[in-house]
Amino acid sequence: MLQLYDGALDVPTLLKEWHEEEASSNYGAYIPFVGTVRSEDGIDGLSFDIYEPILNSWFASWQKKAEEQGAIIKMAHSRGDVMLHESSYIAAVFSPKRRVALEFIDSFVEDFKASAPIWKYDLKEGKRVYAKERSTAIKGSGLLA
Amino acid sequence: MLQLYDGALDVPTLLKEWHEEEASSNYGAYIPFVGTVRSEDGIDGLSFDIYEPILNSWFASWQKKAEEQGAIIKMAHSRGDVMLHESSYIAAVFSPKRRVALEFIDSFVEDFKASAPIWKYDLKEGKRVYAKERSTAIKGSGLLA
Amino acid sequence: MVRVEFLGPIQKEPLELEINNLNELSAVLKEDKEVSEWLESCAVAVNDALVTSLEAPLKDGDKISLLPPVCGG
Amino acid sequence: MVRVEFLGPIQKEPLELEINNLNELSAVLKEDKEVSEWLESCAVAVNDALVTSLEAPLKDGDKISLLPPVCGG
Repeated sequence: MLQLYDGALDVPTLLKEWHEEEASSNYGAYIPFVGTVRSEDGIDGLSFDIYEPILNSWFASWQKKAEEQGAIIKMAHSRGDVMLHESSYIAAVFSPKRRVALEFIDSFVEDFKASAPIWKYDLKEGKRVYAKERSTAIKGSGLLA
Repeated sequence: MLQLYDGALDVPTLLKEWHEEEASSNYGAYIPFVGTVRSEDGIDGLSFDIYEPILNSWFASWQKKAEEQGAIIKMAHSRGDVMLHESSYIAAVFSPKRRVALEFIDSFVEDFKASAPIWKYDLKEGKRVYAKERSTAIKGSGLLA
Repeated sequence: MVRVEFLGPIQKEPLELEINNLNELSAVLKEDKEVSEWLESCAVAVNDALVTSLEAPLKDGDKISLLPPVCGG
Repeated sequence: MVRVEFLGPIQKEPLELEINNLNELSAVLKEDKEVSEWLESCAVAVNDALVTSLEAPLKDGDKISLLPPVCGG
């Protein structure tokens, strides 16, 4: 399940809803990853653009991988502005097995960072500045160069 | 912070309280691990004994490791009986950095399984049966043999 | 006619082009000063599927997207 | 006099013993049918700190704990 929200995520509510949704699914391990906007470099917050069609297919491919291991994933992300100490990202895995869950959340979050079609901007002095230095070219980039 | 409870953990409340406690601590990543009792082998639930003095010193050594990496850990565990689909264990790491958090939760949970002085029993037909086959001898065991 | 969209931080309106494959698109965009500097770091999708070859033929109505470096989370 | 406690699933009341080191404890417990089978898989703590040597001297009032295999979570 992939949920997109305008602005910051309601972390306690999402963690609770996801836990309740799977309360009787007989998963032994539930690992959410919560990403929160840190105060650094004098930013006031972050802002996000998302390209949904490709995000959806990227997420569907990970859902399939999870299913093959008897696990499921859920994810929520913010669109637009998210201010300091607010959260913009939650990913979670549910699995019967501890090892599967620990390894899955790691590889899912890392591939999310490298591949999900989301663009990040620093909010600074009223401007929206593309976070170029922290961004990663998607695998296969440069095809047209 | 280490919290012990009689019976099942209130997962949403703990996840929420921990999130709120660190809401302005400027951590970028929050990763809880939630362990839930699975239905298998016809058990009705699990039951736990804890030896607190050694659990406290084991936890303190991990708090120190976390601190050295700019991270913190929190943990909650049940004493006594926890029934099917209830949760008995939550561990969480907060860290400025994603990689630190992902690696820390993995090594913390694995060492917890191998070293924390907690004993697990299956609840089956009204009896409390030591989960011998799933238990791990603490490193250095056999000294007196 | 295909439509070319520029995602995220690339500040450019979509183009409508008469081209038959991505090689032709590459030639067009290399001449475009607003876009040429992005080409090295952009991935390419045709009809919302990422592609890894310039050779696949394009057909009328196809949508091509340029995806600059990403940073979700 | 030291006190020896048996934790978790070892169903045995604490012992009070006059011993000077863990070697002597080992000798006593190997003769105890309730406990001897556990020794191979038990870790040992003196005053709540895990120990890895039999040689450390014991003093009056010390607490020794036997910890069988664990499984938290």
